[in-house]
Amino acid sequence: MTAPLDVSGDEQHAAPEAVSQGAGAKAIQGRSLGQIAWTRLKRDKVAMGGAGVVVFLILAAVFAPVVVGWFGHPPNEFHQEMIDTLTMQPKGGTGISADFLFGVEPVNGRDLFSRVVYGARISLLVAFLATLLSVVIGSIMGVVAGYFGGWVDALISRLMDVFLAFPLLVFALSLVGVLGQFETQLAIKGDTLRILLLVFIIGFFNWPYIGRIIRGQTLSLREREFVDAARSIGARGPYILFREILPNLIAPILIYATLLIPSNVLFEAALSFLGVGIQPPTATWGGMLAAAVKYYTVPHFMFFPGMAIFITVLAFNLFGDGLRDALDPRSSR
Amino acid sequence: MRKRYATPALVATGVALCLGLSACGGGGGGGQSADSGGAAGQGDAAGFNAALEKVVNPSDKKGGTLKMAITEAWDSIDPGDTYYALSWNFSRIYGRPLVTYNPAPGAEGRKLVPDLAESLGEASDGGKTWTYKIRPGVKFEDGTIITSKDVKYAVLRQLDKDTFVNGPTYFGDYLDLPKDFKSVYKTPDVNTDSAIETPDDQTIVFHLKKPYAGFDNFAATPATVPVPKDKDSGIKYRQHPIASGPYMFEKVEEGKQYTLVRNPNWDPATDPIRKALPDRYELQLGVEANDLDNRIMSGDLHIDLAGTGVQAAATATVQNDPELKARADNPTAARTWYISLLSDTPPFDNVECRKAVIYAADRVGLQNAYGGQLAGEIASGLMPPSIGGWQKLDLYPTGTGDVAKAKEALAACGKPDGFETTMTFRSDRPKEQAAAESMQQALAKAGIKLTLKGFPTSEYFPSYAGKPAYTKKNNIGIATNGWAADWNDGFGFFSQIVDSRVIREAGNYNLGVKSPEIDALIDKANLEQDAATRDAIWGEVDRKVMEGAYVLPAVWAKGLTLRGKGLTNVFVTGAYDMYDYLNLGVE
Amino acid sequence: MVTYIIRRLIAAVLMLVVVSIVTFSIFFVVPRLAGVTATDFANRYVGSKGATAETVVALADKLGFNDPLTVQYGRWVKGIVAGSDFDTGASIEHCPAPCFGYSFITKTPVWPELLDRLPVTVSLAIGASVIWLVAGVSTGVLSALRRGSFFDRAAMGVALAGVSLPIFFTGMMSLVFFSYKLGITAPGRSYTSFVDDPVRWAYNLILPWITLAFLYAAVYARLTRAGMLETMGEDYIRTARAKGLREPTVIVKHGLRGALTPIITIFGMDVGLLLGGAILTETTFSLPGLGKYAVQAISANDLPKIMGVTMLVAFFVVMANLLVDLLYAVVDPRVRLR
Amino acid sequence: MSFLELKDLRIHFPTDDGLVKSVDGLSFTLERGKTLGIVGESGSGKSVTSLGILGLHKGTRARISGEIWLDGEELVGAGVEHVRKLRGKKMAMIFQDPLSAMHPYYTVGNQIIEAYRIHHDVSKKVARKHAIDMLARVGIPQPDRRVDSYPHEFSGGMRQRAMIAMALCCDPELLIADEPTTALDVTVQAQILDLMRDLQRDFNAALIIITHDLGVVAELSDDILVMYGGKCIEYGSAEDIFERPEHPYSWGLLGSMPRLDREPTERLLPIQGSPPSLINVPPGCAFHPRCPYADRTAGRSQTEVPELLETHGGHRVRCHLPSDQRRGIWENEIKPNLEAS
Repeated sequence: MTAPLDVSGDEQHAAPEAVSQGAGAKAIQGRSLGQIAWTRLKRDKVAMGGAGVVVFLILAAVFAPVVVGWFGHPPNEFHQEMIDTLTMQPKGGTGISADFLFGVEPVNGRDLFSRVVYGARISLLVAFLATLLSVVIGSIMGVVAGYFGGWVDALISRLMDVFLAFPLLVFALSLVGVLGQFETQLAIKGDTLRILLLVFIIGFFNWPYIGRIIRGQTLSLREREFVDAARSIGARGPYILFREILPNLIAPILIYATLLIPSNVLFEAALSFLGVGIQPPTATWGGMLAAAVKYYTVPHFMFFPGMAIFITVLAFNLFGDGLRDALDPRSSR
Repeated sequence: MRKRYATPALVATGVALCLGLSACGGGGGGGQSADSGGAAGQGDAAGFNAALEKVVNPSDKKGGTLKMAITEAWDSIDPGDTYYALSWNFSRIYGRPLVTYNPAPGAEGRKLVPDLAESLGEASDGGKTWTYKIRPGVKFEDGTIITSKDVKYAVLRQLDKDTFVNGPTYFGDYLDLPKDFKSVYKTPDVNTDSAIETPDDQTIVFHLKKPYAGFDNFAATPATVPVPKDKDSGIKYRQHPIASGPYMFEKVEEGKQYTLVRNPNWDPATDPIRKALPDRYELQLGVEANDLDNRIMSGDLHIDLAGTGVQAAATATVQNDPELKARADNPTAARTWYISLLSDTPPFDNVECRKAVIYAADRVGLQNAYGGQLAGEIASGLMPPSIGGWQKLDLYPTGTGDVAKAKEALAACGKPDGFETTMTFRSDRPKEQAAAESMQQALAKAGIKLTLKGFPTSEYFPSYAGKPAYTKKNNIGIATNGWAADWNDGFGFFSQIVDSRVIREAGNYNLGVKSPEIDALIDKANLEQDAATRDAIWGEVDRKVMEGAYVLPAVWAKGLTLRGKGLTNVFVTGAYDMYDYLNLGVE
Repeated sequence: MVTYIIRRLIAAVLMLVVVSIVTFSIFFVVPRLAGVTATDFANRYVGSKGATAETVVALADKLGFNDPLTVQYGRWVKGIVAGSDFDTGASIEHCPAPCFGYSFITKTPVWPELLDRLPVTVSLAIGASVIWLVAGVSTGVLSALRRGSFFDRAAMGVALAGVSLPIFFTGMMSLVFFSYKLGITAPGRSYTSFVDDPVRWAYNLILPWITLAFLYAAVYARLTRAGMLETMGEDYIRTARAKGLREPTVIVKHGLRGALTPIITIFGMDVGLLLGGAILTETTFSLPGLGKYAVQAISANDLPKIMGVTMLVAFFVVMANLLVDLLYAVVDPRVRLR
Repeated sequence: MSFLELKDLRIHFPTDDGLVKSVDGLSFTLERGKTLGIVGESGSGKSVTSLGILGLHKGTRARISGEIWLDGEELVGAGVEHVRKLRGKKMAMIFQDPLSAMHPYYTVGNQIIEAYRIHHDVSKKVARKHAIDMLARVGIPQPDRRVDSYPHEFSGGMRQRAMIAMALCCDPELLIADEPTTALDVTVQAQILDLMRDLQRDFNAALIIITHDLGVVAELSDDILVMYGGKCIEYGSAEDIFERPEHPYSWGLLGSMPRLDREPTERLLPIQGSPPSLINVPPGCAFHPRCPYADRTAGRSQTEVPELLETHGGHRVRCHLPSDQRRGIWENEIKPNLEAS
């Protein structure tokens, strides 16, 4: 390169963000990309609102017993005194009161509020772990494909195509049943097994999405000047991979991980809705929605778990969008 | 356990009196009194539970279209390949079995009357030979005269269980078939006269291996509906069964809709029991359940073919609307929802531990789980009240659980601090899930910790609860279960669920009743010729099952059913505990 | 270009083969590894109460569960490619290719059932995709062009809510409200063939269409907006402006063309996947399409049906992939080189 | 009046992070047939200036003030539509990376034809003939065949030729070339520069070359304008800038000019630090944080924005150092170093 100064090659981008970003970022020495992103993120009120809700949800899930202790009843406790034994519906329609904030379930009168709170545990746990799994597999596959190229890339890319060609839900549904047959041979049982099963299915089938993105990023990074520069001074493969490429992949990985969580929340809810997933009486949002179909004349039963899913997913999406804007300002244009 | 949605056939043995009248005719006394408020007794044609004891809207007006619907397709409309009560009930409008049930409300409806045959079966040889005379002049829809050979062919063809997987196996179990007979398709030339003889076109003679006094019950199944051999196409016959009754299929779209029109070759003179009022039947399959209820309420449909009752959502609507409630009935079926205690799985090998579970269970909670008072009456025994020989048992409390007694039993079992076990249920059945959850709550109070595990219905008996190798390995001690009688004698109800000798490698319905005493009683009952004595033995079987604490009975099933607007001649038949489909009409 | 097409075709066929192997493995090989025996398989098909152990063993043999797995796989594939024969009792019935087997639970060949369900799913997918493509893309373009305006903010807010709502929740709520409460739309499970009554067809499907389209429109609006913004920031847009082109020409001819190309590929994939059955939508609205069929088959553990529907979905996805690739090659000249 | 005259042009962008003053009070003039080189680092505002002249900031969030006179017409205040009609016809631009600057989905010919037909009401056939002529003119072999090629099917140099053909197809009177050779190999660079020189002579257009590479402007330019932080810091004839540069920043640029006898990566006089943020422009002289001579201004450079002052004969410099001191540093400290190498 003939550039005498620090010419980034971005100059032809007349858009003001690019100018200010390119210039601003470099002018302030000692501020990492992370700090800059954090500054930007802090200013994004919507994203921070989303983050606030996410934190709130996580706290509520982690401290579910405490929250329920304050505002409700144990999630699996029956309150049949709340139920009209002829119609099996809550007395007075919903049973909403200061004692039961969201009312009670039909049939056995369980506290809907505490079940929604406990539902957050499963939902978030599965979504986080599944995302982690997808990100790990996806990143490794993506980097390997993008970095090594050639037949390795071709093989992994085809593999991703195959994965994407599978009818995901059909497979997930059948796999839960098929893998359940291994249950006797495994040491883990009950909810733990079910959660791991869900994590495996959701995480394992979602990695190609993130894999494709990381592969693309790696490909373009590989061609970027600073990698050329490193190579020209004799840097070796592993060095380039770990010191030059991976650090630059952190931002996209973080962004897509954040955006994958809400989609996994939806996926978990869908599986629970279709009746595979955690065993009762453990509360899940999707499971509650499925049960509520029969009781559509008391819509509070479907409303609260549905809204819980909506708010959770929305919060993660808002935060994820904000994070993307902060880490990768050009993408927001 | 074929009959997933429909209530199974419930048959009075001959003219045996129905014991326990309150339960027989009009639904369980307890459940009914709580809500009917005397509506059933009103003189008006309509009213809550009006169709249980009498004909609502009697009429002889012909014409109109009767619209029926069902939430899903049933097994088959081939009379030789069906095990649903709704189908046994409904098939009679296009097919005529040798005998059938008297089209009359309540217990009267359990009486058998001749249909294709001139009279009920004539027994000889100590009940091993049964002879029927076919009415002369009865024709198929194409005008061919029906002969005894068509009946024989129909009975023989449905013995091929490779082809017709759905139907019951009673004829195969009892008929004295030659060894080399495989099926009418594979061995068409084998002489089967040792099993069924047709000395002339009107006469058909059944020869049994062992005597059975209630053979008319067999003859009342759709298996005796005649099938012309030259029109039989095996499994594909269900695409157009040939009519012998007053209606024939106009259009068959499997899984979607059936329409039936009048059969021009049906002669009312040959048929004393059918009124054949509507001009046309329209059956819609696969209607969404809530939508189906709504359409009956609005008058768009006349009847829910399944006859098991409205959905949870509609229950409340019906309860709160006097007009709708006056069109509703709450019959009790010959079906018990119960919970098996697997005596092979420790600590349930100890009867006291089993008793502990029964004491600890919240019986009201279970009733609620199965849908509340309108969906079931708390069961004190395994046998439903409409089965001959039923007696009210009072071995265990039926309240909300007796923790003290449960603890006593636990102490006697050597587990004073309780124990842990796993309970299975059918995951696609919300009621069983609710029952399992109720059990978990109630048993926890006595120190018995349950882990719940749901499996799909299709796999439940073949791969999980009904497979001893699995249940032992996975410490499954409790399993939801349910059973309905094909016949309302003890044999029809008990033979598959309490006899330890029917237990095989997988696919069992008897999950834990293993008692030589009970096995001996069953043998004794099967040899007993006198119906009353036999019934009494079956009653004893019920007592022994409960004494041995092998099962925890939950409820005897009931359903809240709706009569459509403008429907005439409506009543609940005691034969099927659903609206009798034989003589319905429309205004 | 011709070699490109051939290469893609071969890849598509290979993909289907891989999918078929994996599908077969999941349902036949994996359970075997878990200790499920041939008789266990057969037990699933025994319906009547009185089936004896011998009947089950005989059935296992008859259905070929005792054969080596490779033989079973070969038989299955042969059925798809060449057809196979089945015993209906009265006669031997030939099931012509593509024969996805014969359900021993319902005693029906799978393929005609799939064909029967297909129109429902196709109607759902086509109707919804037209709505979402029009609504999503136009909203996205307008949002991008009026970036930061009230319209943009409102549209993007609604779109974000749209992608955050589970379809079974919106579907159920809209069914409860519009169908059961107001009675202005068809209740669940409603489907009329287009051929029989086009108006009824549309009336019955309008609610599922809108529910499904809402979700996708939200996704597409966001994608289109992002794509449009990115494209409008491309150098070649600046070049087009520098040439003195009118702004509408710049937007439509240079901007949209670039922004829509990736949208079209995603659209192809989405429609392909949907053609294989919109499981959640069909379940929520109880529509008798392929998705519902798959769910029912799975809950009944009816293996021939599950495998049939899986293969059909995979076929649609692979075909959509292929079409999209070919289309891309037409739209984007750069691809042809690859 | 000059053919092109900029008077106190300011282009500011309001952003979330603050006001970006990309161009902040720029003035210069340019005559027909003359070439002006604008030199500076990225972010110095050169490209924003060129786009500003073309009116491409109109309708965006940019705030533009000052005057741009082109052939007697003021453009800043002119209507959007009016300026659009001038674009491509009266003034045209050649962009840096022709691969991204040309639409990937249309053939090169189509893109030239499109440019021609906006301003000329001719049939497609005529326009196509013209496009082929233009391609031939810029030295593309087999132009009648290559006219149907897509940009990605061209080599880098060919693409840039095509780009030039597209810019010249309507005989513009003002041609702005933004980093026309940056993306090209050294040998191709020379060819393109030769081509541009020839074409400029033929068309008698006014030419602005924007670059960070003094080597490029050295061969072509009559005058050179050095930009830093959105402002002009030194302006003069090519001879002035190369022989008698007075601004420390210009010295840095000269010092880092690549020469054939030197390793490309080797920089004689590297300029320390990075270009300034255009939001938080350093107070005083924008260059002072990087200026090795800032300590010689007695602290004025930190507080006071220097004026652009004429030293002699049109040579203007924006620096606090006294003119003679600057000449002294150049003659005694910088120049010997450069020549020694």
